[in-house]
Amino acid sequence: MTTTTPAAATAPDAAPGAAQPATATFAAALCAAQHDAMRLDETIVLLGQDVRAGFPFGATKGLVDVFGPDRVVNTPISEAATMGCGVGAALGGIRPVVEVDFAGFLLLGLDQLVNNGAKLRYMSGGQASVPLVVRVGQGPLGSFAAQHSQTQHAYLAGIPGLTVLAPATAQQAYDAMRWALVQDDPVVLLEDMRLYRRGGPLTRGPVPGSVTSTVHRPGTDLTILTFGHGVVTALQAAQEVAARGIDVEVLGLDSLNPLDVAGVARSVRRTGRVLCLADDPPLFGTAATLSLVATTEAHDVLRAPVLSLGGRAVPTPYTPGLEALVYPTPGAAAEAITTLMKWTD
Amino acid sequence: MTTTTPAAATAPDAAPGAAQPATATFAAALCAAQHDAMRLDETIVLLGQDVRAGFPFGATKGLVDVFGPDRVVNTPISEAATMGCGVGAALGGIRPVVEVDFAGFLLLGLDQLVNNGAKLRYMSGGQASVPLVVRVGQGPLGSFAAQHSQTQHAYLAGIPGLTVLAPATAQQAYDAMRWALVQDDPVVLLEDMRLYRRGGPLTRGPVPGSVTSTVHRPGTDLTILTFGHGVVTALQAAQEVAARGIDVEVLGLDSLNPLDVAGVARSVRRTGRVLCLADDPPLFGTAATLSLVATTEAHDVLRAPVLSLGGRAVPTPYTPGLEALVYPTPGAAAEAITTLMKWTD
Amino acid sequence: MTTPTRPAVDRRTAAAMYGTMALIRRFEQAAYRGYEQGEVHGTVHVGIGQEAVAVGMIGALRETDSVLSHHRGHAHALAKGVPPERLMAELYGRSDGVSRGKGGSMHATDLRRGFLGTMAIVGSSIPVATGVALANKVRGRDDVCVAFFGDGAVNQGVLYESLNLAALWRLPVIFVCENNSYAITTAVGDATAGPGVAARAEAFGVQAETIDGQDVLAVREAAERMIEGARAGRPALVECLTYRFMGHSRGDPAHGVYRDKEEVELWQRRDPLRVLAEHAGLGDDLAAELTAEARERVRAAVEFAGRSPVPGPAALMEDIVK
Amino acid sequence: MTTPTRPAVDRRTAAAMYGTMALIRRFEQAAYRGYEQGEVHGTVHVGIGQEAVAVGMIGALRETDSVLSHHRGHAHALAKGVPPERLMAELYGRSDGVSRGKGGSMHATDLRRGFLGTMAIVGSSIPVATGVALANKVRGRDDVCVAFFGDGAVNQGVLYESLNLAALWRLPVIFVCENNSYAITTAVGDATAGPGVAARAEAFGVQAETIDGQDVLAVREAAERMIEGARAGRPALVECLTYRFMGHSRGDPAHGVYRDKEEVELWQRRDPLRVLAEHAGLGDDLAAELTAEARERVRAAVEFAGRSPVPGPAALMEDIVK
Ligand SMILES: Cc1ncc(C[n+]2csc(CCOP(=O)(O)OP(=O)(O)O)c2C)c(N)n1
Ligand SMILES: Cc1ncc(C[n+]2csc(CCOP(=O)(O)OP(=O)(O)O)c2C)c(N)n1
Ligand SMILES: [Mg+2]
Ligand SMILES: [Mg+2]
Repeated sequence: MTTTTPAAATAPDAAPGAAQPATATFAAALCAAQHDAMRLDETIVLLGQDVRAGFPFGATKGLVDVFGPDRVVNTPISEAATMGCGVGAALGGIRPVVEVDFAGFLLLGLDQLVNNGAKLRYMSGGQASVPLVVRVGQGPLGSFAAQHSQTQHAYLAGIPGLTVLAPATAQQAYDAMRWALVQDDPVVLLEDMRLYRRGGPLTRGPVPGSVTSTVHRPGTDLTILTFGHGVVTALQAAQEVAARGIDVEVLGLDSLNPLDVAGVARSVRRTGRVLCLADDPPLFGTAATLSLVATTEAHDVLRAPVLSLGGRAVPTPYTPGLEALVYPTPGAAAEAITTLMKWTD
Repeated sequence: MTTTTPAAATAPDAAPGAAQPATATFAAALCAAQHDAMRLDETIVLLGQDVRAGFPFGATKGLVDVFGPDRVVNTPISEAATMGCGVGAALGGIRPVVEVDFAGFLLLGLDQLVNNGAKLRYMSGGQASVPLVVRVGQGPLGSFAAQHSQTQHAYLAGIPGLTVLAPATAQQAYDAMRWALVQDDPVVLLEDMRLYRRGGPLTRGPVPGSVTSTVHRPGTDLTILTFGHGVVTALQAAQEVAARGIDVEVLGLDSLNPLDVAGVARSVRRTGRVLCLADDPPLFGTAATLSLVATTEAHDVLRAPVLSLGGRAVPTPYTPGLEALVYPTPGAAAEAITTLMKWTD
Repeated sequence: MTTPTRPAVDRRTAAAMYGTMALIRRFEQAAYRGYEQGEVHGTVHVGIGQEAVAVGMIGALRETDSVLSHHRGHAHALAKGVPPERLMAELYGRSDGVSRGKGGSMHATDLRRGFLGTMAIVGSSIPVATGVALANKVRGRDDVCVAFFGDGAVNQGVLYESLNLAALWRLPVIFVCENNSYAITTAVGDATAGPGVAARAEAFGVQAETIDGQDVLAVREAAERMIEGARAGRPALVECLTYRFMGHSRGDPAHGVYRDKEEVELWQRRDPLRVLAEHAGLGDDLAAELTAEARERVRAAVEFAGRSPVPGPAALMEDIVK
Repeated sequence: MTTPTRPAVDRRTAAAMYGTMALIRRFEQAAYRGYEQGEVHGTVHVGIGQEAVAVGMIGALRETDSVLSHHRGHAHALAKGVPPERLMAELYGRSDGVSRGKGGSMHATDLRRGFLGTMAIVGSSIPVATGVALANKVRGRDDVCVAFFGDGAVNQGVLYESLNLAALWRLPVIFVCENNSYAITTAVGDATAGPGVAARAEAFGVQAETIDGQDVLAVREAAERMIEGARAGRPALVECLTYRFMGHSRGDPAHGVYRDKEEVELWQRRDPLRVLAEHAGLGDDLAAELTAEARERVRAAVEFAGRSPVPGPAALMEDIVK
């Protein structure tokens, strides 16, 4: 950290002067959210590798020009200490945002996040506040191979004390980040790397009151429960089957912990058919939990058993042809929808 | 590592000269298994903190006297390097057993285990063998508080490339360890700390051909799917309801990855009622997956929806009265059984 | 090891230090008894013999400075001003415990007194303290944060990552290694290669020294220097040579397996209470008076803890998030 | 930085080194082109300018010695004898790739040639190499294992944990830091406090030196000394000062944002191929001949890779466990 004073305020690429509502990529929306929050809260500090340059996805690009190097801090490649430092800085009264570019690197900082970040409030009997935000790039990016293509949704969502968000659109990314930056406890933003360059409408609005779930597409015949990039897949599948007269509802879980159980119940009790869609394998993955919730909440009205569609249980291969076989496609989702619609016990 | 030659062969506390079948604690059975395997395979080396003293649970006690300090190696408190060293040693042609006393410490070595250990074979197109065995103490031990009371079953079982075992008895601990020590790929033994001092019959037999699942108690009315210490809870619950004429089958999943789906199907299709029992919370925990498997395999014959009973979603509190509320008790399991037996949709 | 010029200490300061060390000593004896009686649960790590490190170092801090501790942390808590009765109630798992009975000995916390927490993952308090120092710097405060850890923690990589960050960012943080010669049964020499943790710290750009951890005046003198430096952006590491007179934790005998009686007795002759009494010429009467005072405070603490109610079931799901 | 007495090198050895460096250079140029053409996928990190480190170090190894590499690893693979056509096929994601197309540039592996793997988690190859050395020792072999890593990895704690283990257990392992001044956009000085990685290693009981990584003869000389020491149980670390002439990975320009053109050009004048040709007096003809040979081998490799079939779907679930 240098002690240079911030450069004159110039806006990040992302947005500032833009008319509202505007359009932005998912990455730019994250950048805009950090920008807008940092303007309002002087204690927000970004920590991460090459965050000043905004490498590699542009989610912090230009922020150093606005807020200076004391608030946009390049860290050495020291994931464990950086995460611990984030926990400590939060405990010490500021709001750090720790960036972890690829989920595989998170494992190096997991002890600090899970053993300290998530537990300090409880272990201290409520005294300690750890308003830490952790951003983690999840999922495949396209031939980045096994160490750079991982999802940790299910594990993180199962850690009591961590709030875990999985936005699906630019607007949700913005909202999730703004919301996270006013919480008193650690929040993990799981950012699907396939979404970074996707554009969408963006209103740089006020901080949302909560982050729960979103009906991306209302429907009557069947509910797809999903999150993050799964929403993209689900919407494509829904479109595909709409031609055949099947009316699919796509419910995105913007928050995985806490999980909007009531929202899930509302949807699945209405449609009576459920497809759980995730990138990790069904066994020990996120789909298992979505399935459990749907079954528990609606077993008495389900018209077919809940179906789970997830990734294959394999370290992600490098070569594109094999990688394409790992993650659920809109086609596979459409097929599962067909199966569910035809169901008779 | 010193270069002292091994002391004259004397047996560990655990067992050697004992008549067969004998009785042993879970910890002593693990010690006996390591002993018996090390006798047969000179390349087995134990790595861990205070393993020479057998601290804290006695699972390596006395082995240094038999095999010497070059094969029973005290490590510094360096979980990351120790795990990486275990991966490398396995890659280099020996069989390391890495001991991690409490699950909370595993997070420090997780990068090496998950990013390298589990993936090297796949990333190398099948060339690399990593015959690493990792022993991890799981679960609560009794007022050890949040950092020392964790379970990681669901996360680890979801890592492709890792075999994950969860023995429930001394015999299973012995068998699991012997089996693990002849595999070509990494195996994680999840040892519930509440089991270490429990005794049970032990036959120091040959290496089992496989580790799958065990019917600990056959029954006709209902299946409890569980593993590790859950078996103890389940058997007590089964006993409790037996007085009321309910005949419970307890199926222990000795291996969580791979999961014995056929074994689960056989049992649940026969009984038609299922209780999934685990120490972690149902959402994002092990019970969700067991529930998914049971539902998928038997939805057409289930007489009631699958019930899941897990721990509370809270960092484990220190004070005994609160800690007792976290983990499922035999009483809670018995209640769930009652609910299932009364079920009419 | 640096041989410090021992600072002149006034009788009053010396007496206060002696009193705090006596309090810690009595407190830990009572905690150990509490464990044997089933009132303290799980496990307990006492640091009897190591009191001078906590008292010398923390005594030099301001109230607004902060401390992060590890599994052997009662001394740090008490030296930072955590009321003994609240700490004992925590060990008893009671509602009046500083952490409401949810943390226990390994996670006692008292934010109001700048005792920011106790972390039982070896080495884990180190980057957290570094982060607290970062927050202090960002907020423009010149408070320092002190991380305590044992010789066992010096082989956790996160220490070196943290030293690097502290030096790079000129953070007001002090790393205190309580080298008591063992990590459970493992002697320092069997775990730590090279010239030692002080030399290691220097190689990361952090000034460091090794001092006599049995001499509270030596610790205090080093502390004052280092704290002044840290406030000015020069982080520091100090290795205090000390010894635990008892076993690692409940059940572990003081000697027999990994160290012999003679070694323990040798160190006991350098009991920090005795060393201070001699150096400062306190006199038997004053020492006895301070000891009696400590005994009385601990008696009251035990009584308080015993009377405090256990938390009711509603407490279980409180305090997870705000 | 140690100034070595440059060893006399016979013309034949020099020519072989030049040839390997030329092969690596051409290979990486082709790989980069392959990326631009959509034949190489995901990302690609080329180490053009850094060839002397791999060739000098690995050239001094025996066939049974082994190497672990990192994200910028083509040079290590080729220097260890991995056939260029098999490596290129891996980058192309084809069945004849050394890792059957499953690993790609970041995870090429060739066990038969002692190229034990490529790890893309920064710092992650270091403890693995330490473990391989442990296995060598347990098996009574005097083979060494070499871990390569960048300047960015020197702030990963696991390096220091590993140095400590290596020194403590006297393991036959060599740690090679390729200090090319940057980790992506971050200059060494902005990431690494203190006197540098060599001094850090010494503080962990591992002998270390810093050498000119552009001079393959200097690297070779240091390598021979260190390998001899490592075989005898004296692990070592060597920091090689070098420079990548191109950007960090595909898309990153060679200069403009975090470093300027002048700096790049300054280093380019110390191109390892040119430095060797001059020091060893190879002569233009021989250099041209070796270059042509390398070009031809790479051309053949590209052709081989292009012809190799993509893996069929059955390969997906193979190789997870045996
Ligand atoms: C990461 C981690 N590994 C292992 C342990 C188990 N453990 C608890 S205390 C201890 C020894 C610590 O020794 P040292 O740091 O010297 O402190 P001391 O106990 O001597 O005060 C160990 C290994 C732990 N708590 N955390
Ligand atoms: C643990 C981890 N953190 C971050 C990254 C992302 N990353 C890839 S290469 C790199 C820079 C590495 O720099 P250096 O070690 O100097 O090697 P160079 O690229 O210069 O060869 C980073 C940060 C990673 N792969 N692994
Ligand atoms: Mg110690
Ligand atoms: Mg570099």
